[in-house]
Amino acid sequence: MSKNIFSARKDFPILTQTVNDLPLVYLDNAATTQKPQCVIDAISNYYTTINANIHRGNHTLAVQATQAYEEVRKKVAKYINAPSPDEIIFTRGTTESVNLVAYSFGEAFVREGDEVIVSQLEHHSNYVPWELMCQRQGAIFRVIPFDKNGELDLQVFRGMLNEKTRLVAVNHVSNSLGTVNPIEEIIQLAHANNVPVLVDGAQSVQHIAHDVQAMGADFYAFSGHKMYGPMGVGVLYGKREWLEKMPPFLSGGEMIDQVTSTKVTFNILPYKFEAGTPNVAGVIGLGAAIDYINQFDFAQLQAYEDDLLAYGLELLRGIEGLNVYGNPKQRSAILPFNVEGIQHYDLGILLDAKGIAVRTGQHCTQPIMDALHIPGTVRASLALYNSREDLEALAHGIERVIHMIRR
Amino acid sequence: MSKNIFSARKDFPILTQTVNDLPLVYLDNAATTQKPQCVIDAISNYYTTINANIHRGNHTLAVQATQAYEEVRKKVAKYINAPSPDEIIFTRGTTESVNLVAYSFGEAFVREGDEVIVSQLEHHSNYVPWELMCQRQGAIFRVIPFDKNGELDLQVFRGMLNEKTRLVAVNHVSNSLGTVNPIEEIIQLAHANNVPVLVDGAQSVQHIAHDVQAMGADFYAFSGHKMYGPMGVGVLYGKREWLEKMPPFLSGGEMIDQVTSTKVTFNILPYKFEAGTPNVAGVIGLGAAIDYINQFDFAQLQAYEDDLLAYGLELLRGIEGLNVYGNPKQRSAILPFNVEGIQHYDLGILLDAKGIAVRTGQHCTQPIMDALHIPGTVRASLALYNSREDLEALAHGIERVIHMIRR
Amino acid sequence: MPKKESIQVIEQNLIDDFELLENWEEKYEYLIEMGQNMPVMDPALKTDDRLVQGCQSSVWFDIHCKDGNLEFMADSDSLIVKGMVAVLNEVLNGQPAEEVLRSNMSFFETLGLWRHISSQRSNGLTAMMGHLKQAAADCLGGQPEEK
Amino acid sequence: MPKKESIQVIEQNLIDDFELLENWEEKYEYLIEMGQNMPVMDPALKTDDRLVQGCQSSVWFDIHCKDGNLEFMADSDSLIVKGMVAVLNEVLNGQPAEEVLRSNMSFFETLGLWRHISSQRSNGLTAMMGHLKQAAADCLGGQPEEK
Ligand SMILES: Cc1ncc(COP(=O)(O)O)c(C=O)c1O
Ligand SMILES: Cc1ncc(COP(=O)(O)O)c(C=O)c1O
Repeated sequence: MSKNIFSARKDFPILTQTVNDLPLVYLDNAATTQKPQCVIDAISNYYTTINANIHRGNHTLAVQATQAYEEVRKKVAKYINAPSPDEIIFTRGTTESVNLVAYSFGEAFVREGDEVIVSQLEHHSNYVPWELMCQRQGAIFRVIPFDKNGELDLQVFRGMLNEKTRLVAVNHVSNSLGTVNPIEEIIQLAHANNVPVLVDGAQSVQHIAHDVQAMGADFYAFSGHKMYGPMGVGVLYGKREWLEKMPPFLSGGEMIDQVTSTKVTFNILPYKFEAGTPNVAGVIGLGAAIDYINQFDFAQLQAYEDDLLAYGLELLRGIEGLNVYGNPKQRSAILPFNVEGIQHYDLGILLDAKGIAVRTGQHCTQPIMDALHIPGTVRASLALYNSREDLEALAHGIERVIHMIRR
Repeated sequence: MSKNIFSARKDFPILTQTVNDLPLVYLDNAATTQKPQCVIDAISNYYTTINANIHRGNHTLAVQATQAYEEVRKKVAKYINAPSPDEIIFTRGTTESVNLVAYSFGEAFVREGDEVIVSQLEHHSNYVPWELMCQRQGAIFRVIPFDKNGELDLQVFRGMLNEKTRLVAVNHVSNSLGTVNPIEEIIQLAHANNVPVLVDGAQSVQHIAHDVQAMGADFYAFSGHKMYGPMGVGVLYGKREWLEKMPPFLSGGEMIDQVTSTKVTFNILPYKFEAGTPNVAGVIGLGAAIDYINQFDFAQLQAYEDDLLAYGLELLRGIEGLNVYGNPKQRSAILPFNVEGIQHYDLGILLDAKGIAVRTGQHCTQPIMDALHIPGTVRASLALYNSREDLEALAHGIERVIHMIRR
Repeated sequence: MPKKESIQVIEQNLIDDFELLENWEEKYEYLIEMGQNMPVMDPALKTDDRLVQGCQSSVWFDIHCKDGNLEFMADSDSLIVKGMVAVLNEVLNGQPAEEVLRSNMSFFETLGLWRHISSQRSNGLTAMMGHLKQAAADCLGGQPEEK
Repeated sequence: MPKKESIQVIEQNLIDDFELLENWEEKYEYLIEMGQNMPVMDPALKTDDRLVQGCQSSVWFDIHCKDGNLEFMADSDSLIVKGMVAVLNEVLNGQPAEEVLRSNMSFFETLGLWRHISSQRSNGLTAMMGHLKQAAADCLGGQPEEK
């Protein structure tokens, strides 16, 4: 039987903290999630029992650490339904995953006059690497706009695709607006033009469907720390046919096959893209996080979070002068808003004084803020351990701040 | 009063393990060191009390996590005597640190026909990134050879330096032979030709002098996991004048100042080189590791390790048919050897059956093995928690294997 | 402008005031009130050359040097930053330039507000203090009286 | 070559043999002995085309298909790998190709040696088994008898 979602909160020791003598209401989950005890324990246990450098060692600890590390690779492959663990590359996080592809794919396949398409809904980490790559390669950088509901304009996207297009990079869920992009449709359109698609799954892998084969993604990037896992570990999934053709990115250590002063050959997949000592403890912690998520029925978990989000939207929309950004057909886990006459920064600081952690500012999405002509938003973002009470505390906190400032 | 070195062992919980029902004798420290309880606790405590994404957040956890992270930057700067914390960049490890410079410095300063010098004593991580960079930029890759004692030939090095030389990259201590290179002299020679030097400190920062200003290094790279800290965190120190002139490497997140679809500007140092969510927990753990090391008198620690190494050399040289590689004037923490008639791989496996963890093979230094015309070595490597008993167990274990195989 | 108390005395008064407040909420309320009670800055003065770089919110300073004393008007679009500006105004406005140069705002920490305000990626307070100190240095360097 | 026992029977015999050995040291000693007692491979056969890729040590296999059975000689410069080769020799040499195709070496784990041998970056055992299975498949595909 799957785990009851209402029992989740007590698995996260930090949530029993008080902040400014008030119970912590943590609603900054899109920035990073908290970690269940089992993840924290997995890291401690690793260091207490089998810590060793992996792959090249033959002694018992090295063998155990290697096995544990490679088990997680299989676990990740299964979690996102990748055809093979060889297509799972461990990185530091989404940002490194995207940069890896931007450098390596760019070097191999993008030439002067070619085009790369991203969306205006991207996090800087899935925008700037492509922009800089286009500058390096002399390629054209194109941006799919979004409409007043915060949805991508697929009509414009269709018109952008042509025989010069080399790659499309979009997120599944926007970290700023929560928009769930129609990823299958985007990928189908791109594939119909023989263009591969990189999906930034940083905000989707923990909340909504994450089957790379079902969506058809050529690359899929995400971070451990946003899915209840440790910091310093992330994943790049890539289809074997692409990864095989791409040159390595970082070099040194594990990823080498043979070296002389005139020639270097590289290790096979996935090692070819994993240079240097990896974050073994982080990978083990990520494995524990996946085990944790897998205890739940994922459909139930998603329904629970959707219900929470709907409740949050309802509460926020009931507050006079509060404006929620975007109105997409499907939204996931993100509540972006501002209150008339109160700066986002002030509102964030004053909510924190009440123990409520939200994020304020541009959320690394300046292109979105520019399009909305605002300097920033307040963002509350959800995780599986949040409750209706958390959202009530948020709404009540906002009311109090309004009262205090308007007085 | 500084901490007694003989009390160190009990701080490392993994060392009380048994392997194959025998007490663990861990002599694979050059691959990765074990972690004291205080480092493990620092990570758990971080996740249990202040975990948050840093820098952009205004809520209490984000503020606390940011402060803790930036405190470690100061701590690292102090540990290696960097002029400013702004010159300390957190990376995943030595390999990423070197790659960062190879990409960014290479793009900024290395042109067709220019030259880059490394040594034949390098780990692949400080060899291949330069070789590939030279291939990308059309530059010439030059390698300082080593002599029969395992020491670099500075005469040859002198002759290599010329007005085309753009950079020299050498390690302070060889991970394969343990040779301590005359780093000050190498840097002086390079600087006399206006050539900057990157020092790979992966095997020196925890064992010998590590004052970047005293040695004069322009760049200094090392890994947390080899100095009793967590995996997935490393450091690049760079002189401000170089870092200011270098373009960013990874992009996205934290390192951005302003973005539009036609222009990107970057954050100031050190953030310019820290893209994406960093390994905050790893950095906090690294801080705890530095605090741990700082409890000792470093000169005493170094003397203790030198004495251990001398004892180990004496024991090994007393074994018939055992050949220790290299005979440098100064050696640190590394015992590389082979036994006649026994393959290094077999010896490693059979020592492990006795609970003794050593590494076997090429140690990511194929250029050294090629120069020595051997397929690999057995390597025992020391840390501050090792004892004379560990070395006696090693020597005794080797004798037993010889006895068993020669029978 | 009447002769001011010394920086130390004003700081201590502020610390005493804030200590009377029970919790963060009240402290912020008081800080915001201080901001709202500050002399209003002429909107015409809110030009880009008076904007302090390095703050998350927009902050404008119009600084003059008069008889060796620093005098300024300031404003921000953030109520909290404006409160901080009001604290700076109360403590430093009209003080001798050399005193401004010698001061630091570490007493903010004692107010119980420091943690948030100090930890900004580009520390707003540090930027504002840097701005004021630069002006104080210019003032001592014998700049024309009305800069 | 006399008719061999089935793969299952030989595997079980080996497991029983190894169970009698007290500790890893003895198991390795026995494994090495098995290697040393193996029929010697003609050095002239140790050519690069007989080298198995993907092993940390050099391993050579000379494989033939005879009446639908797989027959081979093998050697390694590592005593331990040579011991593993000897186990493969004992279990698989002379077996029908279809049996070889169906077998896997998971019983190595039961010998108490698997942990080390299996976890190599490029798993030597996996590489060797892959090599043997390829030959078995070729054998069934109706290759000329002496490949
Ligand atoms: C949609 C999206 N992409 C990319 C990132 C970058 O992830 P990381 O900072 O873990 O590299 C984030 C996280 O902030 C994100 O929300
Ligand atoms: C001298 C030297 N340089 C570089 C490295 C690479 O370090 P890491 O694997 O932590 O990136 C090592 C470690 O193996 C080393 O010993």
